[in-house]
Amino acid sequence: MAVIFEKTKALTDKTFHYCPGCTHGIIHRLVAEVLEELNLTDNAIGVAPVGCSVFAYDYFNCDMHEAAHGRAPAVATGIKRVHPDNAVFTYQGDGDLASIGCAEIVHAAMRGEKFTTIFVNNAIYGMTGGQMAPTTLIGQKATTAPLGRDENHAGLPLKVSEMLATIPKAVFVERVSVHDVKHINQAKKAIKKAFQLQMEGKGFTLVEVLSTCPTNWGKTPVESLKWLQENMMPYFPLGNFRTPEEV
Amino acid sequence: MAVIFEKTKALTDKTFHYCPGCTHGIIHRLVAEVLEELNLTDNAIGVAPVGCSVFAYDYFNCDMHEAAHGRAPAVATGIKRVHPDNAVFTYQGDGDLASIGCAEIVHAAMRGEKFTTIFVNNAIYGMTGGQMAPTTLIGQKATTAPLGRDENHAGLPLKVSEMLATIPKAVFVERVSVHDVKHINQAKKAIKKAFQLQMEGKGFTLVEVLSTCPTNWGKTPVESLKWLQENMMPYFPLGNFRTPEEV
Amino acid sequence: MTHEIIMAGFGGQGVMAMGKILAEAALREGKNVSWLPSYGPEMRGGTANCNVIVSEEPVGAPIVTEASAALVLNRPSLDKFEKDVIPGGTLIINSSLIDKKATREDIKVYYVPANEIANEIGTGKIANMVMLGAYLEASGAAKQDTIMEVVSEIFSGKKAEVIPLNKEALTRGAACIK
Amino acid sequence: MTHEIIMAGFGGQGVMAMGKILAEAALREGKNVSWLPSYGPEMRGGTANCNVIVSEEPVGAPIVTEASAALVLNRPSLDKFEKDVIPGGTLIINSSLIDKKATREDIKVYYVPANEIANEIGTGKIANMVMLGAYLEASGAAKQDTIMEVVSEIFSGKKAEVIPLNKEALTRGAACIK
Amino acid sequence: MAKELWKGNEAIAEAAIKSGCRFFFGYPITPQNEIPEYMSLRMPQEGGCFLQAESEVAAINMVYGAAGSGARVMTSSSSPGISLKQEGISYIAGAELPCVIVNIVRGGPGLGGIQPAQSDYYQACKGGGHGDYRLVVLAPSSVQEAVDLTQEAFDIADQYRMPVMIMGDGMIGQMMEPVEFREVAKRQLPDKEWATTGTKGKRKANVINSLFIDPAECEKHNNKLFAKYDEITKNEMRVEEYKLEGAEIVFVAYGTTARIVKNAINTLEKEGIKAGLIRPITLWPFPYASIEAAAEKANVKAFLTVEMSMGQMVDDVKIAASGKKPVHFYGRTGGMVPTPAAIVEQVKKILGGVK
Amino acid sequence: MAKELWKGNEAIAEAAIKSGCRFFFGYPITPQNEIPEYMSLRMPQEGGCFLQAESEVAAINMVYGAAGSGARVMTSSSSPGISLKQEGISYIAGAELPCVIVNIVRGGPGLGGIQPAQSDYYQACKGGGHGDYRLVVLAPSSVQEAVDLTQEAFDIADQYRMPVMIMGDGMIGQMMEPVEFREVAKRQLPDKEWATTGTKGKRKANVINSLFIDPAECEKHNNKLFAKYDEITKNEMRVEEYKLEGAEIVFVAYGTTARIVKNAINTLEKEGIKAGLIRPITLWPFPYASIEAAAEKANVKAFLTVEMSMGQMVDDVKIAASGKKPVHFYGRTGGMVPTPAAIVEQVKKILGGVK
Amino acid sequence: MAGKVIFDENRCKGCELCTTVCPFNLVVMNKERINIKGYHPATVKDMDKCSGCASCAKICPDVVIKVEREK
Amino acid sequence: MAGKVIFDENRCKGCELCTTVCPFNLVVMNKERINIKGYHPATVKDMDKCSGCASCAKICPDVVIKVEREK
Ligand SMILES: Cc1ncc(C[n+]2csc(CCOP(=O)(O)OP(=O)(O)O)c2C)c(N)n1
Ligand SMILES: Cc1ncc(C[n+]2csc(CCOP(=O)(O)OP(=O)(O)O)c2C)c(N)n1
Ligand code: SF4
Ligand code: SF4
Ligand code: SF4
Ligand code: SF4
Ligand code: SF4
Ligand code: SF4
Ligand SMILES: [Mg+2]
Ligand SMILES: [Mg+2]
Repeated sequence: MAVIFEKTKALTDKTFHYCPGCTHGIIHRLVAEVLEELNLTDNAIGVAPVGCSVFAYDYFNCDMHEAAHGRAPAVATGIKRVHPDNAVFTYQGDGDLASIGCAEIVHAAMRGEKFTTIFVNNAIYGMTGGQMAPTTLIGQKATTAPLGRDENHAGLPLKVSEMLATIPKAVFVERVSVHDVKHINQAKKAIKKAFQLQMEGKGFTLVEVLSTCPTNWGKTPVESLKWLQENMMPYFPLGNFRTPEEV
Repeated sequence: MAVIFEKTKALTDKTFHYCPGCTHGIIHRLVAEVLEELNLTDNAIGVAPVGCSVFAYDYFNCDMHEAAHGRAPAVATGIKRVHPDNAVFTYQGDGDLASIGCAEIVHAAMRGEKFTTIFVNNAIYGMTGGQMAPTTLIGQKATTAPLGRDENHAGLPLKVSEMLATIPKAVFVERVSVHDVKHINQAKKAIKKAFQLQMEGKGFTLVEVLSTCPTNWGKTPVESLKWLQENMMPYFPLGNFRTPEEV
Repeated sequence: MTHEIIMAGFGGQGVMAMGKILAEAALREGKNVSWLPSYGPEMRGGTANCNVIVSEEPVGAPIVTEASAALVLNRPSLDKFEKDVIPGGTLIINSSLIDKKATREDIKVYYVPANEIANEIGTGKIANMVMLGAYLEASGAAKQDTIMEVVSEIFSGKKAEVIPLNKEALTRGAACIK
Repeated sequence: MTHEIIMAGFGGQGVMAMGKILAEAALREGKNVSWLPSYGPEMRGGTANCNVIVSEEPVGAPIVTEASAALVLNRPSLDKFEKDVIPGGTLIINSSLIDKKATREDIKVYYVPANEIANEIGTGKIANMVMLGAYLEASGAAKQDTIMEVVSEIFSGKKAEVIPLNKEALTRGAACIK
Repeated sequence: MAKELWKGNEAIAEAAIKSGCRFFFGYPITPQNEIPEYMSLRMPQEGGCFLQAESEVAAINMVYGAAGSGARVMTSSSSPGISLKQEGISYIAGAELPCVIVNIVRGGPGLGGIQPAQSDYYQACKGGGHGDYRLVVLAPSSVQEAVDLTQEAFDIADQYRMPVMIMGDGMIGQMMEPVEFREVAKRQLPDKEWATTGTKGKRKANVINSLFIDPAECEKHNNKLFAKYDEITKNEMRVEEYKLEGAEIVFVAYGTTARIVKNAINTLEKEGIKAGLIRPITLWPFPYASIEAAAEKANVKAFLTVEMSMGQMVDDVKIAASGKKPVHFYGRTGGMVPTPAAIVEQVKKILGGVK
Repeated sequence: MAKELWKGNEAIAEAAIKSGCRFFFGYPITPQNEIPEYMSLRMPQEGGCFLQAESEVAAINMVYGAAGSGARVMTSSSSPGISLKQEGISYIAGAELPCVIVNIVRGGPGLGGIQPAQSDYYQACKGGGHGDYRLVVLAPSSVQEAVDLTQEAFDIADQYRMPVMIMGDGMIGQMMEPVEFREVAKRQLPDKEWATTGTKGKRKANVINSLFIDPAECEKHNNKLFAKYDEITKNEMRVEEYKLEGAEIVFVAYGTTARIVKNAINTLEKEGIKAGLIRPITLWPFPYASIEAAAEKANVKAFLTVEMSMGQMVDDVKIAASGKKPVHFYGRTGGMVPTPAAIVEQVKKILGGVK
Repeated sequence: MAGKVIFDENRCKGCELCTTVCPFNLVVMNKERINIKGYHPATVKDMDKCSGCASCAKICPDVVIKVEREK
Repeated sequence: MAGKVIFDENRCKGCELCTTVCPFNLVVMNKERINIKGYHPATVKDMDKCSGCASCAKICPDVVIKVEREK
């Protein structure tokens, strides 16, 4: 019997603390598999955010920092400047990256910091119990938008990838999803590309992954995948927003 | 004799503290003239930044707040939410707005806060003595980039207007310059339009004004206007990046 | 008399609601009360618990470290809280989900097949009220009538049909105490 | 003997440099020294000043509030600092730019037409050195030779041609003290 | 009005609304999320505005803007978020703006934990931000008191033009207790003539500012602030003294910890040991006088400060006790809560030692 | 090496480089700009990295990343910027990372002014950030001492795995004085086995972290930190005692203020009044013992704390004096600097009162 | 070419995502079992039909599933 | 239609910007005068040629210049 699929060694054996069906787990696995496939696990230094993935340091089998809320890009900058040859990545939620950490991600991109950001957009603050994120959709309910997000009051959801794609040193920016196997495969490809470009010293790389939060969306995991596809994807179109011109 | 031109009443009589030839003074005057022409002086609440224009509260003849460095958009949000019918504006430098205050300006734009930002881009930190700004050009010397800004180290200058123009609720974004009379006239038009749209409740409005810093550029005021035109304008092209579709 | 109660179970078992109902009822009976939930990420998937204090005196610390009673709805809660019951105190175990027996000998232990009873009544969701019924009977911390007054207000309107089920749950729970 | 000196003028008049040169020279002569500039936006366009202390003893506060001497290169500086000179102290006034006379009678006042002398020497930029030359003569805070040693190092290489001009400035300044 | 069960966080939010607070700017953080969540629902109902800011830094600066505009405004957060607000708080104090800031403290340092703690006492009372300034710091020990103090906080803020902090912990924020919303005693509050509203052509421009570039002006401003602080110290200091009569041991404790201490006092009483409690309600201004007075009494053998911290209030207790009686300390940290039993044990140890 | 004239800020920067500091993350602010400016030139020459961060918040988090990666790293700022760093500092303390933070203090609160002040004593020593933690706080009073202390700061930071703050003021930063760069006494420094470098497949993953979600763990961590702090208090406390012998009046002052006090002491001496000075060099750990000892002496009539603040260090002096001798205070704020003459006058007033 | 899937049952959180992607609808929840976490775990009833495509494994957020295939 | 420009001399900082925009090159620096701030102020030598176009006023950063024109 050949092993077709098994847990990658870049993940520890610890069971994820995520809610049932939360796609944070899938994204963790993809990142870990890419590290392993690129032979970077031993070389990697990751940065966990504050958000549901705060314990990411327990799951990735590599050196890790736990950063203050939103500051992972600054922490990663510090790390990468000290260890320019290591593979450095941040793993951040949409509250963490798009709200409190907005300046840090824009400036890491501007400077072309040579690390990779995995940006998990679940349109909500998961960990703190379902408050509105900058990415929360119009009409979507959140505990701090109890009647649904109102564009006149709170504006329109922030399209982070589109915004960062205006920055030249953000050399790779792609939005992917993990709501079915096909998209999971594509997501992995994008993540792999991002790490490869990082190791080639090309500049800042970011993969935005649309993700579910069954708990705070108030849906079953299966319904959540559907909701992602039907509601998030139209507003947050998948695709590559920047990629270096190949020579 | 008819008066063709005189100091607007929206400016106080206080002499500006700016260095000789610093175009902050021109921009102040334009904003003040627009306030007066739109009959908004008595209604306006302005927000001064930390930067050379920190004393703007001494010059504008209207209610003013002095904000912490970078936080003018947050302060203006607080003001405008309390006084939705007043004309609210921030006046910010490029260090203030594009560096430390990056998250605040992006989010004010995202929410579509109904105030006007006058963004004075002089490609340098004026007040603190010529340190590098996010907008400092490649090769331009600064006290913290003594050999000139190096794109491999510090990235490429941030194009704020282009970046903010990706945000739908930033309804009016235009870049202007004040290096000659024609452009000064155009700049005033843009500022006027921004205030008009604000008062119509359209959303967030921003005018980026290219400005000189003879002192820290190490140039005479006259040379500075030329340098602006020859060096800043090619990288920071003038023009409108967003304007509401008229009905 | 001061009742210091720990109520604990899985996230969805309604331990928080059960605690609030008791506190509200006791308040209506003129008692001093407090209700303190566990909070934060530990709740996610894991266990949830709350502390309720019902007293003639002003309530001191709202946190219960020496419980006059513990109501445990699942196995981890039994493991965690059995030790916190004071000698002579009461431990009520949801025997539907907990196959283990209590190890303490210095306390009163009651086994209530709460889920089974709830299913018999017709909705598994009110296992918590079965437990509460048992506790009321064992402690007298509040009257069943006052509890029902509170329950009736919660389920006023459309959901009123569940009110009698709650009453039955309390009664059936009480019947387990002997 | 402790020299506590205030040097003040417009931004471009070289008061900061003059202070540093004095401090450096005195250091080479084995004295304890400190140099403290004014700083911040007040310098922009406005006046610039520095405090220099030269002493046999360790230097206490680097800030000069009771000056043994003040060198004022422009009018606002005279207005601001005249009062800070201790009785018996020295006030040197750049009479090229200051038409006003000192009001104090309890101090030694010297009027030095520093800009005129500097222009005569050939470069208006070394009015500061004229003032310094006068001060050295009046105070003996450092030797002209040591000052010239420092100046020579600053202008080594290409700019060496200005060294003799500096020497002349010092000397002409000294000549104003009688 | 009959008493109703309220969760601390929601009760604080409702109390703010009842006090005329119509603007709230905040950012989510456990264990205070119920405050913004409640506000997001209630503010629009009252014609007010709830806004979730992009960060705590933005939130406190929105508060600055709204307060300077004359509004009653509040923000709330928990420890790391309050750290981020320090610059803004210093600005608000410097510009003499009234506002209310709630800190539902959690265990630190760093990300720490989310369980109850009192380890932000220094930050709140000694100035976490730069420069010389003070906050009035109110430390409720029950949900009812949280309500009462919140209502008054807005008046104190307006009366003295300064930020007032409500400092609670996860227990106060999360617990439910019976609450009655009462009228607060009316204060004579000055008009907000300084607020920015647009001049309407009727007055000189108002400027909200904390910059004093001339050191002499800056010093004058500092002295003005401290004259105000002296007045507040005279007028607003509050303390509860509990069973001090004849006490051998005097506890000093605040907030929820004080409730635990009361349990311990009752236990000690049963065992024949007389103990009392000085409970600062205003952490600043700190009730030095109560402690000084107790230190003078012959019956008092020692002080025991109990805190959910490594002993931050001990400084103030020592200053007040001024060497007259020993000051002991018992604390738990990181979200661990002292038990009455452990406190009783401490007392026995101390009295053993003292005798 | 002959002594050279160095500006304080640049001397601090050069001292850091000489101590092996190879990473600097900062943001401009007066009056410390010469530090980042100097670093921007010198770091690349030494193969190090200077980076201007987008803000103070980013800068301190870059420091967190670099420190966790095993580098010797520094940041500097002035008061408002240091306020913004409070969350980050608490994280660094919580995660036990070594780094050096320079605060060239200016007048506050708020935007305040840019002239010298000491009004961030509370913030530095009592914890401006949330949670229970400490910084070692070094307060040089000359440029030479700034150099010496900066060099040692990196060793202290590494030895105890904690942030060390150099606290100066605009005078220290801006003045020039003769400096000699000396070798620092070698310390036995532990290997940074905990640093993230990539595992290289040779060890278990390292994690830099301050999150302890279980309160018991969080408390254990707090206790661990404080055990370390106790050790530092034992080992690293520094103080200068000046002319204490027979002094009637004992000044307590630090930094540049202490120099001014020395001038005053000499004047007083000439007038026949014996005065001495206790100058804390480590503001934390604070030299309580020196003051305690002075308070015990019969010749000492009173303490006079002199600060460029409204009296923040007075708390610590009072705690140490413990009521044995009165503690007076004289301060200037907002950038105003006390003069020797004014200090002398204060002493005469006090002695007049004491006699 | 028959596949085989192995469930690390105690990691399973019963989210049912794996049940939605099997081309042969082989994956079902085992309502008879409760795992250590209190969930009904996923299982495959008809292993013979499994192609070893690993779809179930790839969508499982909790890395419960290992897939093997005959050589 | 002749214009007239009036300089608020003590506001002038001698930056010379106004001298670069006059269509008739009328604006020059007055090297003979030093104003209260210590600058040589700008002035117009040949006022008769002024068209009152206000270009000088519009580029002046210090609002030194007032422009009038005959009706
Ligand atoms: C300074 C600070 N502010 C707020 C918080 C509270 N907090 C923790 S996680 C979080 C939001 C997380 O949302 P997101 O980044 O979208 O991650 P998710 O949980 O959705 O994966 C917040 C606000 C904090 N820990 N620190
Ligand atoms: C929190 C904080 N950080 C830093 C500073 C110092 N500071 C004052 S102005 C300024 C930069 C100003 O540059 P810019 O915004 O471009 O305005 P300009 O002076 O060029 O008009 C800085 C960094 C401060 N006052 N507060
Ligand atoms: S709260 Fe949402 S994002 Fe967080 S673990 Fe649960 S499902 Fe995932
Ligand atoms: S420093 Fe530059 S920006 Fe500031 S006033 Fe002078 S010229 Fe203008
Ligand atoms: S490996 Fe493919 S065929 Fe086999 S059970 Fe999983 S999804 Fe079905
Ligand atoms: S996807 Fe994984 S966790 Fe979810 S039910 Fe299937 S095996 Fe279990
Ligand atoms: S108004 Fe026009 S024509 Fe007259 S001086 Fe000015 S620029 Fe020249
Ligand atoms: S532009 Fe204005 S300030 Fe400049 S020289 Fe002309 S008049 Fe003077
Ligand atoms: Mg999220
Ligand atoms: Mg600028």
